[in-house]
This record gives sequence, structure tokens and C-alpha cells, in this order.
Amino acid sequence: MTLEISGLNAGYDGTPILRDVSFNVGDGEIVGIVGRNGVGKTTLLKTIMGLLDPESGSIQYNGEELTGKAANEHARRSIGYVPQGRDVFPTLTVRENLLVGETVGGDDETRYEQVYDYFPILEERAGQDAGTLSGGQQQMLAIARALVGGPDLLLVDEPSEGVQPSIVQSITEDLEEINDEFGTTILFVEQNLSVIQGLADRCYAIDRGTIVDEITGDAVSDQENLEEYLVV
Amino acid sequence: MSTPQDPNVREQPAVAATGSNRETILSTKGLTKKFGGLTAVDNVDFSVDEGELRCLIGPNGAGKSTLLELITGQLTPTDGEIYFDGTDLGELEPHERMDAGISVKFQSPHIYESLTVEQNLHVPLQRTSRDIEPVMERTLDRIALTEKADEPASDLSHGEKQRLEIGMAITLDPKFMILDEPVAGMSIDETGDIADLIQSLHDDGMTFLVVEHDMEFVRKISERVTVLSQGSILEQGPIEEIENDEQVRRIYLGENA
Amino acid sequence: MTSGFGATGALTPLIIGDFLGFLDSIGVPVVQLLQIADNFAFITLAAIGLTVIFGMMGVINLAHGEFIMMGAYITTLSVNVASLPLPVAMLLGALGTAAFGAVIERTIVRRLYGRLLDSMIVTFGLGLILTQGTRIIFGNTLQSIGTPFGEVPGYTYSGYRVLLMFVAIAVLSAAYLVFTRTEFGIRARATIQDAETARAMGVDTDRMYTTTFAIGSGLAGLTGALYAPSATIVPGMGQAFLVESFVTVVTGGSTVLLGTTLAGGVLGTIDAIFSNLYGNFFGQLALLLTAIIVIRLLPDGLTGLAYRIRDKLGERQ
Amino acid sequence: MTELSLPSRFDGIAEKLNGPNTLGNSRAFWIAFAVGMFVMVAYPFARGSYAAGQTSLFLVYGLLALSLSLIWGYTGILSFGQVAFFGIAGYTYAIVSLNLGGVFGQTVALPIAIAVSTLSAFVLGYFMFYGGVQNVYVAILTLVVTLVLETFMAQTAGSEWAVGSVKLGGFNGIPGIRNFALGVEGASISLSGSGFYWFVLALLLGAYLGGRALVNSKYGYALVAIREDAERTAMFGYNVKRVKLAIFTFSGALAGLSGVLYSTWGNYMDPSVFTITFATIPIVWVTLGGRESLLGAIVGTIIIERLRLWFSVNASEFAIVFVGVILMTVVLVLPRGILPGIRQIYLFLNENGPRAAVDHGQTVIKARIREALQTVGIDASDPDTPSSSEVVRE
Repeated sequence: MTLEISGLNAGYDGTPILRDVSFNVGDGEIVGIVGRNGVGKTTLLKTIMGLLDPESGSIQYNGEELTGKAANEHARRSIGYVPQGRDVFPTLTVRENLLVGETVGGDDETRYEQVYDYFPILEERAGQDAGTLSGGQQQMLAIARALVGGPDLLLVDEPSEGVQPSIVQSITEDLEEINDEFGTTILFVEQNLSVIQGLADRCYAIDRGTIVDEITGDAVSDQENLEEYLVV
Repeated sequence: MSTPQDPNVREQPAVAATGSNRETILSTKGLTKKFGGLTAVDNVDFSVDEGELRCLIGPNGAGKSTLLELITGQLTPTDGEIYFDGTDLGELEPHERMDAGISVKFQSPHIYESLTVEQNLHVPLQRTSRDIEPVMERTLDRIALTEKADEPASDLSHGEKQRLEIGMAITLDPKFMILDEPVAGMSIDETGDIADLIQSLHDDGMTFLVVEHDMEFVRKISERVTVLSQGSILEQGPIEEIENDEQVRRIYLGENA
Repeated sequence: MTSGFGATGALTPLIIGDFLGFLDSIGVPVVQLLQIADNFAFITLAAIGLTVIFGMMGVINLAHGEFIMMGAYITTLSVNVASLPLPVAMLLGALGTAAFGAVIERTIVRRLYGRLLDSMIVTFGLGLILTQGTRIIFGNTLQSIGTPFGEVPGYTYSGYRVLLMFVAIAVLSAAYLVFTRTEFGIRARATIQDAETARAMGVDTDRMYTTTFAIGSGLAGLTGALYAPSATIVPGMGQAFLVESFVTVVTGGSTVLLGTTLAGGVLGTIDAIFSNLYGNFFGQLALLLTAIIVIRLLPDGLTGLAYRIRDKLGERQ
Repeated sequence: MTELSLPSRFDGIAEKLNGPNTLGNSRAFWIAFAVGMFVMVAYPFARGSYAAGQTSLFLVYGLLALSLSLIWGYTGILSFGQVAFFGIAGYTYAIVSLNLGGVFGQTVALPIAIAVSTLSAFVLGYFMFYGGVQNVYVAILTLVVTLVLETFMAQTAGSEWAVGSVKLGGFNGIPGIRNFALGVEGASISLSGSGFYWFVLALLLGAYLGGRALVNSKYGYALVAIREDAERTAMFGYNVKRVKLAIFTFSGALAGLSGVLYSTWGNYMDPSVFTITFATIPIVWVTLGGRESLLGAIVGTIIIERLRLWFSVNASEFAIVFVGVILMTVVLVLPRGILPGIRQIYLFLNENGPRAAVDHGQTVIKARIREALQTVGIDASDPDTPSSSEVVRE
């Protein structure tokens, strides 16, 4: 078992957001957390990454207790993070953004080649400020930045947000291939049906900060099962 | 409450008919806001009628908060105009817009943490009322915080803070009330209380613009819904229509159009 | 007192003198340019440590003047007492101040992130203790180490001051390279832009703050070290740098190196003109008025202006 | 206070003076305050006119401290420039009164000096607040203005630097300013010694009570609201810039009054009032006493000045070190100042009794020490006691 979350409670300034969340992600799996806006998806991912201290509960990664460790400690354990809203460093160039994503101390040029293979546009724009990229390109950069660190587990926060549908499609395919080629485990949160169906091996539905359902196997491709948790 | 004496008051432009015979209180024309390479609000023509309770929904990053901040004046538009009650808001500073009759509850509770509940209410209240006491009592009662009037606001629960901020905003007795996610992080009971509060204020004639993700809540309070997507208005109409609209479903599901 | 620069020490002013003479002969207003360059050097060197700490961490270090004084004292004492060669003594001055800065960040400044005004007051208190502590330990003044190089032939200008102009450019360039070309610098800039995301990328932001504060302190120490040979070494000497450094922070805006360089250029020119014509006070007054006007017109100082121009040009392309 | 003995009258005034924005609104507080005032009034009888005259400097400084408490403590704007307005008024008073000469000259000089400092504050404030200058930038700009004034005044030694018949005098400043006097020739009062002391005490009392009325008024709510959250306050329709400018200007006037009194107290003005050291002293007073308390500002002033006097006699070298240490310790250990601290202890004792207070004190001190140790890398965690931040919040 790669990632095991149990009894997680978290929130901001005493505002409870997550209530008793438990689930797990196996090695090499692609797992989606699905739900509408404002149900706690981003908070969940931030808590797993160590950007937010949980009030209670535990986060275990490869058998090691990560609860209470700082985010940079998570990153050192080969957990990559793609933040919500294409959060790139806007006045750093594309190349500099990627450099920040390298695991500290590691310097593996081949990873850059792999990343540029997936996202050739980033190589073209390597010297350009990240803030000047389009929404879709920023999303690619955010994923690429996590990839150059050579993650075993990739946490992706709404890869479709603010990205044009045609590009959403290609980003979905890229993530799928990354999982295939490097065996990277992926945990993503999303409310975009086509991304969920295109990517997830299985899903957990989340509502009001609690896991309300698990959808596995063929059930994922059945739209009816997901709509309940996504549509207005 | 004073009305602004702006010499540049311009006539409000004709607005597209909204299918209602009520007066338009707020309208935007070609409103656009760009952040670097991103267009958060894209050429939006939007209007709200007097006495209406309008909800604004849309996926994350659709530009909802940006639109609100353009109306309150916290952000300056890249292009376009906003008219409120016959006045061009373009030249007005945020506090002048509030004087013109707009009031706002921010997304995350913005209250004076180190002051007591009563002191918090006192700050907006002293601007509009000569006789503070009765209004204070009524407001405390309305937001159900009478018991906690003397407690520091920092000791309140999240739901109570949200209620307090709504209470502070309504003491200004605004014509137009903006609520940014009024029930975020609230329990089901608290959400119901807020819905009742908004309904009763609306019955008293207050106009509302509410951004909210909680669709149950939207269903409970709203007459008309505007759906924003990628910075543009995708659809507008009664909640039942919107919920069954194929295009809206696609946006929420992210299917390729 | 040997300058420690060896044979180049004797040659430098001659070479500079010849070069300036050549410029003069082709009609370049050498004297005026020297004055501007001298002021540019003083202003950028006075400000660099302060702006690095402010720009990177948002903390105003009001002990900045005292950090400069510390650099000067370590340098002077290293030469006078330990008889170290001047360049080594200067290096010690910078490194010693950097180490002190690291300790201060760990013990005091760290506890006041998010309380900016309080961090100003505490660093101010630290400054008072440093000034008076130095006075109690070392007395009212130290014997000066004397300015190396002498005057530039043909000009009533200290050769060392001319050298400092080049040093100022070198320090700015070095700082620029560190913050744009090294992994440390890129991670530091990422941390300022978005500390949370930087942490999620594996950057130890706490250590980043300590290092940045140490670098800023070290740069202040270096400024003190560089001016040690040409200044009177007294405990209150840091105050001579305060007006210039604070005005530079205000005028420059948020982007550290670009802001400092731009502000140094603009303010250096203004200061040179007004100081020469009307004296030190009018120089400072002109700086202050420039700062106020810049703030009134440009919310993000000269950096903001530079970015706006860049954006305009970008849009046209 | 005999004319206030009518209960209804007292309640009416008390209503204006009392409020949530000041510490000490109880009857007990006002009784203690009256006792304190009585001691202050009686002081010259006990110690003689000369001592009273010397001590009146503390009261003059008290006005300066009040001006800083209003702008910094209540509105959240850290001004290093209070001494600038203090000095500008002092210099103006010197120049005008010495040029015009006589008691009449002094009488005319007083409003002019205060007007000049008020106008200076208004102009600087306008450029800052309407220019969008905030937070640390305000602190820096006001500090720079002060330092530039020092440079200016220090270089006025030459004979060309004179206004009318008064030479500015560079480092030596302007000597020969006469004791405070008001009136016209033949019908005037001149104040020194005990007389000056009582006069300043009355002004300080008036400023304090006026300040209390101000901060507990509508305006005071606006100030506190701006300190707590300026953006939220603007969203209630307050013109934040205008309120900031108004209070900055007013506090400049108060600092100016203090400066005039200072110049007549010492009979000279020199550029030392613009030095960075002097610019800090008001911040030390207010920090120590409690910046969000008007009385705290005054008490802090008297404590610090008394101690500085002691140091200057017994260990003058260490006076500045002491000031620095006070600044650092108070901000790090007791950020709200001693008066609010004393009040908290008083309230705690009232509620829980002395035994619990001692226990609580121990817990707090342990937590603080552990925190201090942790910052230097020593982990002295003790699972039985709550974390320091929790304790401190109580």
C-alpha cells in the first residue's frame, strides 16, 4: 500500500473542512477524488502534502508516518505536487520553475528530456516568464515541474481548472502515459467528468468534507454513478 | 445615508431586457479583467434587477470572485463599465461605492478579531444610525448572537463569524448586498439559518448577489441563477432551467462541447 | 600602512588617471560623471543589504546601519590588531556580519514574521545595543586604516573611491548572478513568490529565510568593510548610510536587484547634482522628495515602472 | 473635581470618557486615577519648585507619547516622525518668539508653531496616505524625514542661516528661548518651576481626557477598525485615507504642542531632537506602557524617563543599551505593554484568586522559556503543559 489515510480531520482557523476522511491508494494506481466545488478536495490534497496540519488522523506513506512533517519533507520522499489553479512562479522563467521542482540535491538531466518529450512547448518557451504562458501551458508546466523531481507519487489538484477542453484532453492523456511509463502512482482531485473517466482506475466521491462513496472498476465509466456528485 | 454627489453621474445605458419589469439596479458593460496572460473576466454584460435575489455559480476559476471585486472596487477593470443605481462606478473608490448603497460579505470572514461582537457591529452601525441601541439589539437577535454580544469575535465559531459578518453588512441597510460564499464551512443547520436570514431580508426588499457552491442552498434561496464559465456568462435563468440545461451540465462535467 | 593590494596598489591610480585623461580629452565630462558614479556606488552599496532582506523577506532591518558598522569594525580591527592584509580583513568583515545576521534571524527575527512593525522595532533596539555596546567596548573611535591608492593623478579624486564604483557594479552583478543563475537564488525567488508551493517542491523555506537574512547582513557588512578605509570609524558611522538606504528601498520597489540598480542610478544622479551644487542637505532633501514623488506616482516604485514599460513593449510585439 | 460631584453630571461625562477602547472604565479606576492626580498635583509642595520644574519635562514628553499612542496604538500607523513635528514646532516657536520679542511675541508664537507642525503633518500625511503608502513604508518615510531635518539643522551653523534676527546655529541650536508665557505686556503670566509644572500637568490631563473621549467616540471606533482591518473598514463606507490623514495631522499638532513646551522648558532648541536616537524614545515609551492605551503611553514615559535619568547619573554609558534591551524584551515578551499586562493580572486575580495566578504565571514563564530555547535549537518540550501560544492567548 503506497498511501494510507485514516481518520483525517482538518480545517482552517478552527473551521472544519475535512471530517474523518479515510482511504488508500495502491502502488501504481490512479485514484480520483471527485466532488463539487467547495467540498474539501483541495484541502484534502494540501493536508496530504503537509501544507496544512491535520487536527487528527494519520497519513502513512510506504509504511512511514508523515503526519506533522513539513511539506518539503514530503517532497524529499518523492511525492510530487501539482497545485490548484496552475500555481506556477509567475516571474520565474519556465526553466527556472522546473529547476525549483528538482529534488533538492538531485540533478538529473535525463528527466528534463523526458519532461520536454511530453511537453515540447515548454522547451520552446524555456526562457519565457511563466506568468506569460496561457492557462493550459501553465498547467503543463505545473505538472512538468512536479515530474522533474522524479516522483513515485503524484498529487494533482484539478488539472482541468481554467483550461480549454481540447487541452484538458491532452493533459489527461499525458498523465495516463506518465503512469504507464514510469509507474508513477497518481492521486488527483477533479470535478471534470471527462478527466475522471479518462484517468481514474477508481474514485472516491467526497461531499461536505467526507468520503461518501467509492466507485471502482467499470462503474467509473458509467456516467450515472458520477453525476450525482458533480452536477449542480 | 448620503447619496454620492458625483458631478460625473452619467445616465445609465439601456440594458438588454431581462424578462422582468423591475428596474435594473446593477449592470456591467463589456467588463473585462486581465491578470498578465490570463483573462479572468471576459467582456461580461451582466445585470441584476432591484429586489432580486441572484445567485452566481460556476466552476472554480470561472471568474466569480473577480467579478465581485470589480463591483466593490477592490480591483480595477482592464476594460468596461459598471453602473449602479444610475451611477457610473468607474470613478468611485470602494468606500464611495458602499456609500452609494452596496455592502459586501467577504469570502473568508473579515471581522475585527480583537473586538467584541457588539463592538464589531458598532463600527458599521454608527455610520447609519443615530440611535444605535435598538438597531444593535435587533441585529444581534437577527444573527442570533445576543448571548455572545460581549465576547471577543476571535472566540466565535466559524459559523458565528460568518453570521456576524453578514450582520455587520446588513446594519448598513444597503440596497444591494453581495455575499461571497456565505455558507462555506457551515453545518447543515447553520446553512438553514443563513438561508432563512437571507430570505427574510430579501422579503424586506433587499437586493442580493450571492456566490455559492452549495447547490442545495442555492436551490433554497434563489430566483435566478447566472452561470459563469471561463470568465464569460454561459447561461442565465431560473434554477430549474439551469439545472436541466445541457450546456451547464457539460461545463460542470467538463465534457467537450 | 600597507594597502595589501601589492604592486597593483601603486599602478591602479596611474592606469585610472590615464584612462580618465583620455576620456577628458575626447570631451567626456569626467568630473561630473565621477561624481555621479561615486554617488551611485555609495547609494547602491548603502542599500544592497537592506533591499535583499526587505525584498526577499519583507522585513525592514533597522539595525542595517549597525550591520554596516560591524563590517567596518571587523575589517579595521583585523588590520590594526591582527595585521591581516586588507582584502582578507574585508572578507572577514562581510563573513562575520553574515554569521551574526544568521544568529539574529534564528533567535529573534524568526519570531516576528507577520509582525512587520514589531520586527522593525526589535531590530531598532538591536541597533541601539550594537552602537552603544561598540562604544563601551572599543571607545569612541578606532584608528583608521588609511585609504589605499592615493589620489588619481590629475584629479582631486581618491583612487580608492574610483575603484569602489567598479566594486559597486561588481557587487550588484554578483548578487544578480546569485539570484538568477544559481539554484539557491532561483529557489529563494520561488520562496518569495509563493512560499507554500516552494515548500511543496521540497524547498526548506525556513533555512531559505536564514540564508537570505545572512546574505543581506553579509552584504551590509561588506559595505562597511569597503568603506572602512575611507571613513571615520566610529560606533555611529552606520547612520551615515541610513537616509540613502531607506530612500532607495522606497524608490526601488519590490524587485530587489532591479529596483536597487534603477534607484541607485536615478538617486545617485540626483544626489550628485544637488549635493555638489547646494551641499549635503539639499542632496538628501532631493532624495527624499524624489522618493515621495515616485511613491505618489508609481505604486511599486521604479520596478513597477520598468515592468509597465516591459508589458507595453510586450503587447506591441 | 468638586464640580463633578453631581452624580448625573458625572455619569454624563463618564459616558463620553469610558468605553471599550480604553483600559480602566470602572469606578475603582477613576478613584485610583483621582488619587494619582492628587499626588501629581501635590508633588511640587513635597519636593519644591526646582524639582517640579525638572520633572515637568516628563509631562511634556507625556504629550508626545499621547500623540504617538493615537497614531500608532489606536490607528496602527507607526510614525517615526512624531519628533519631527515636535522639533519643527519647537524651532518655529523659538524663531517667532525671539524675533517678535516680549510676552506678546511668545503668545503669538504658540499658535503659529502649532499651526506649522500641524501643516507639516498634513502635507506629509497627504502625500503618504493619498499616495497609497502603507505599513513599513510609512515608518521608513517618517524616519527619513526626521533624519533629513537633522542633516538640515546641523548644517545651519553659518551666519547666512538666520530667520530675521534669529540664527539657526547648526549643532549648537538656538539658545535664549524664554520661559513659557502668555498674555500681552502688562497683563501676562510667565511660568517656571511649579507654575510650569501645574500648567503642563493640566494640559496633559486635558489631552488625556480629550484623547479618551476621542477614542471612545465614533471616530475612535473608526481608528480601531482601521488598525484591525483597513480593507474591511473601507467596505463599510469609511474613507480610510481621510481618517488616517486626519488623525496623523491631529497627532502632529499634539506633538507640536509638546515641542513648544519642550523649547520653553530647556530654553533652547538644537538638532538633537531630530536624531534617530531621540526619534526612538517615544516608541520605547509607548511600547513599554502599552501602545493601545493612552494612560499606558504616559506611564511608560514617566518610567523610562525616570530610569534614563538614573542611568545618566549613575551609568550613562549604559542608558542607550538599556533602552535597546527594553525595546527588544517588551516586544518579544510582552507585546501589548505593561499596563494591559497589569490589567490582565488584576482581572485574573479577581476571578481565580492568588494561588491560581501563581500557577498560571509559572506555566506562562515555562512556556516562554521553552519557546526561547527552541528557537536556538534546544527542544525542551514538556508534554504536561500546553503549547506557549495557547497559554499566551488566554
